[in-house]
Amino acid sequence: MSVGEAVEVTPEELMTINAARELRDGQVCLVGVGPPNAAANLARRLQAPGCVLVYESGAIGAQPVRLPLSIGDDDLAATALELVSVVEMFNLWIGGGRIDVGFLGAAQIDPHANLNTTAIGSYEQPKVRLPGAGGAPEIAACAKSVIVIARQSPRVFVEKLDFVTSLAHREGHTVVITDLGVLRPGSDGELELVALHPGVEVEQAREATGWDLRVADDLERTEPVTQRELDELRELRASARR
Amino acid sequence: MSVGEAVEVTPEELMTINAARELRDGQVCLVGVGPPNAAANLARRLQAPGCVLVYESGAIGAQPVRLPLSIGDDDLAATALELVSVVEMFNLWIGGGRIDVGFLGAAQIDPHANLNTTAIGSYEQPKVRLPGAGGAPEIAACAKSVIVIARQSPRVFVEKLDFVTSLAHREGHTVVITDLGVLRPGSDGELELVALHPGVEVEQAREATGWDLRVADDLERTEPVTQRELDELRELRASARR
Amino acid sequence: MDLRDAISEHVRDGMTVSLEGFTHLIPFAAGHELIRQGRRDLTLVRMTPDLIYDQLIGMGCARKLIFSYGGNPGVGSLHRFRDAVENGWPQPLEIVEHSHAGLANAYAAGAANLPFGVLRGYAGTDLVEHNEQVAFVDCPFTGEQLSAVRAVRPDVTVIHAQQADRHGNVMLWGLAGVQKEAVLAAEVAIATVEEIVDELEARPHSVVLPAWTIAAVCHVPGGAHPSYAAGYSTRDNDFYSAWDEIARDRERFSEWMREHVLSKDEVPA
Amino acid sequence: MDLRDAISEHVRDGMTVSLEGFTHLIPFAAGHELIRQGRRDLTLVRMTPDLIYDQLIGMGCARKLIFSYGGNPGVGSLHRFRDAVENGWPQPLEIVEHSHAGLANAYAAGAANLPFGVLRGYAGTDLVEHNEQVAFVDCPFTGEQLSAVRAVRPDVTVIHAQQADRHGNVMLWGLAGVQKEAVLAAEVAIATVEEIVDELEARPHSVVLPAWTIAAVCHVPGGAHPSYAAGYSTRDNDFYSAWDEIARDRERFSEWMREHVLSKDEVPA
Repeated sequence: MSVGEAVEVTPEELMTINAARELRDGQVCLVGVGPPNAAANLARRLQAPGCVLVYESGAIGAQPVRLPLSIGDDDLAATALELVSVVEMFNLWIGGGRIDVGFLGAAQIDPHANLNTTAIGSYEQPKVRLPGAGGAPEIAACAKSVIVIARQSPRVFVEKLDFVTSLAHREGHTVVITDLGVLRPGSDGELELVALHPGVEVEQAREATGWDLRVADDLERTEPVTQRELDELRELRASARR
Repeated sequence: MSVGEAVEVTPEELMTINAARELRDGQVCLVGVGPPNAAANLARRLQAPGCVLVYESGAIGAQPVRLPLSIGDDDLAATALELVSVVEMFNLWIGGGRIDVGFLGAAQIDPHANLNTTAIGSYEQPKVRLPGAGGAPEIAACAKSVIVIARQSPRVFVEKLDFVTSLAHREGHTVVITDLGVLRPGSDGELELVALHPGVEVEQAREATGWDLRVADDLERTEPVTQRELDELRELRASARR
Repeated sequence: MDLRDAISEHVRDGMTVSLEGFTHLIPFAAGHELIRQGRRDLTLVRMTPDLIYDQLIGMGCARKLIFSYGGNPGVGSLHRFRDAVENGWPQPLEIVEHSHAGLANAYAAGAANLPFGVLRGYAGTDLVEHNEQVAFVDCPFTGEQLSAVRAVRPDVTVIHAQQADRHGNVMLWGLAGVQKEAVLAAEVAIATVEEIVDELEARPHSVVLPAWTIAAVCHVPGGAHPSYAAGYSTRDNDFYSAWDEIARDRERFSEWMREHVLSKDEVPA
Repeated sequence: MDLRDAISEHVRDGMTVSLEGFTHLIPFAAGHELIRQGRRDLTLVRMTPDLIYDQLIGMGCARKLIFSYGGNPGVGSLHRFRDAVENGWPQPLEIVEHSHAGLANAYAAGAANLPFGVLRGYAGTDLVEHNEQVAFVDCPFTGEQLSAVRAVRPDVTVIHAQQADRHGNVMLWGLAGVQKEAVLAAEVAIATVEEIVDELEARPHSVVLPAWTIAAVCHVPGGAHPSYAAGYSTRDNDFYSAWDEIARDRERFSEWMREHVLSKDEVPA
């Protein structure tokens, strides 16, 4: 995939870098495994060195040197400002409303940014049984804002979820970052395409959406990925394997 | 006051020593300030060295060298097996039913071993405003057994409490130790005099009780205080002032 | 930050204020500063009012007290508290009275942004009819009735801790009481600390409150006296005993406060 | 105590069993012992079933699973869990599905001897209609509706910890998960430990479970592998990745279990 002038990035890198750009210095971020983990740690290496990482495993203010593979890696515990029990994490920190930004992923997302991470097909006889809720419902309900990262395709962006695991539809609180662009809920809560990544056309985004996608009047372009962003991300990724 | 053959003890010493005798090795005791504190620490020096002391301030398995003056003394924290927050102490340890023996005191006690530590006179316009509930209601409700220590007098042993702070009336679970003897609830929950201290007559106990006191058919005598018990208690007391 | 500035910036008359610390780490210096600044009509919250609220009540700072044990631990009465409740001196004091478990769970509910907490206890006691912040709920699974306490959400919580680092992260250790819950339940939290260090080092039973949960950190060594800060001081049990005599008499109390608090400047008694 | 004896004495077919540890300190050796002893019809409780329950489920030990996140963290699916839910292999698996916050509070309620816990969340999700252990309660003070979870009270909880002393007091440190709540919620608790020491020494973030809360302590060094015990081992991330291939195929899984678990004797995989 060719983006902007020169830099070659994978779809996951593109999403991760754009998610990282959403973070601000001093924000308290609840980080899960996978792209969110990479995005939050990338942001700390770029524009948000003072971004506070919280892992639902109980690590508050973790400063991992290497990218952790699981949210329970020893590196998180060893570098954290404080460790708390999982009960305390969910009750006092997440439930208490102390998370500025929560990251979520989904196997399905609907026009109101509700998420399915439970099952494809019926619940009783699923075609694909997914991992389930984890911390997502409470992160969606209690974090001040939510970043959803998901590849855009008609199988993922569906009119109706097979199962509602989490509700992330609060206006102004949610941003969905895909491999094609950026979506945010409009005033009625329905997702609207607000930006496309360089080189992506509106039609591609429409085709990759399982409903009639709303497009913002002032549709924007995301900034091309810079060499620095990509280098930092790849170094971070490599660190996980060291 | 002369007890048994030779040993001279104060009423408080008599109560403390008899309370200490109730404790068994391995029991988990929730200890408050004053006589309970002395009784539990005395038991550890006598027949119950493995008695586990828990203080509502959060110290579990404290092994104070000196008798602590408050339940929050540093000596308790420094010698404890574990420290927990006050919320955890009340929810998981006391509320969770993990206390074998709880100690309580009272300004008033009724025939069913209910206790008043809140106010003498009306609640709104009290003659004497007492400290209040503290941990007593939950200790009374959740400990497997309760030892109440109180001087026996018609002002303390009353037919009707001015205020019900704690309910310690569960059958078989409560023993009341006074300066005159020992009371336990009968099968209907009403306190019954089951033992008198040496040299005390039934009539004294009746006169010191604000209701028509029941006396057990097989009324017993408590064992005379031994020199060893008294020496250990006095040494313990002296240690608090060192 | 200067304690004087922290108090004057964050605490206003009529607010609900919690100064927590269970025997250990009681923020006396901050309480004295509230007295010096003449705060009025405060709703004071504390499990054990202790000498610190005896002083605030006696100096007429409080309109209302939410508490669970109003004694001088190991000594006896809190005479200023008693005088306020029994005789309305220096002004009437409305009281909201919990058990320890009740108030601890009220803080915990506040910290979890829940409107109430659930516990055993209270059933059958007279506490229920005198405290509108206690009610009952039925378990939706078993039908069992349990008690509920309304969450406590102070406008300001003040704690005393052993250390803060230069980023404003605060660490305490030893008996930790309900300080974490009281801080997280509050709109704004202030911490006085024994020492400012370059880097906090976790230790046994340490509790860290991140800088983003604390609005102001003030360097006030000895700020817990006559309570104590493990590792820095010991409890002044003699003062706790002596307070009984000082506080018993209105005149003597007022004189003591004039001499040891009003005329001082951020120096703990 | 020998792990074999501890398991055979305390765990019987049909019991509700919790093996806890949140990524860190997962009691794999104890899980393998359950498999070797051929326990059947267990109700398994764990926030993250992880590889350990994938193995128990695939070996036919479980009738029911109470959980909140059934993935291989950072890798993908738990194939034995999926095969049981999607295809009923090797036998149907009843599932009771929570969010993390829900199950954590269910343990906490169990540990506090309360019949239910209260939290935000669940409202509007489909989890509610598929889980009878979730309901709603109204706040008696504000009228706000909150969710309630039925307490979890395992017959047996097993944890892995770093140390025990000769009295049977157990200490773990690092990420502590829900182990304390899971132990205190259970009728009986078993701990496997890396090391038996003369005296426990409290350290940063250490959690001690007194001997009187633990029925059996078993010395099983490496008993958390491929999970880890901070200070003793590191997480075997390669094994977690490799498990994806092993567990994807029924035959290959069964063969691996025969070779690495059934034929071994208390040696972790």
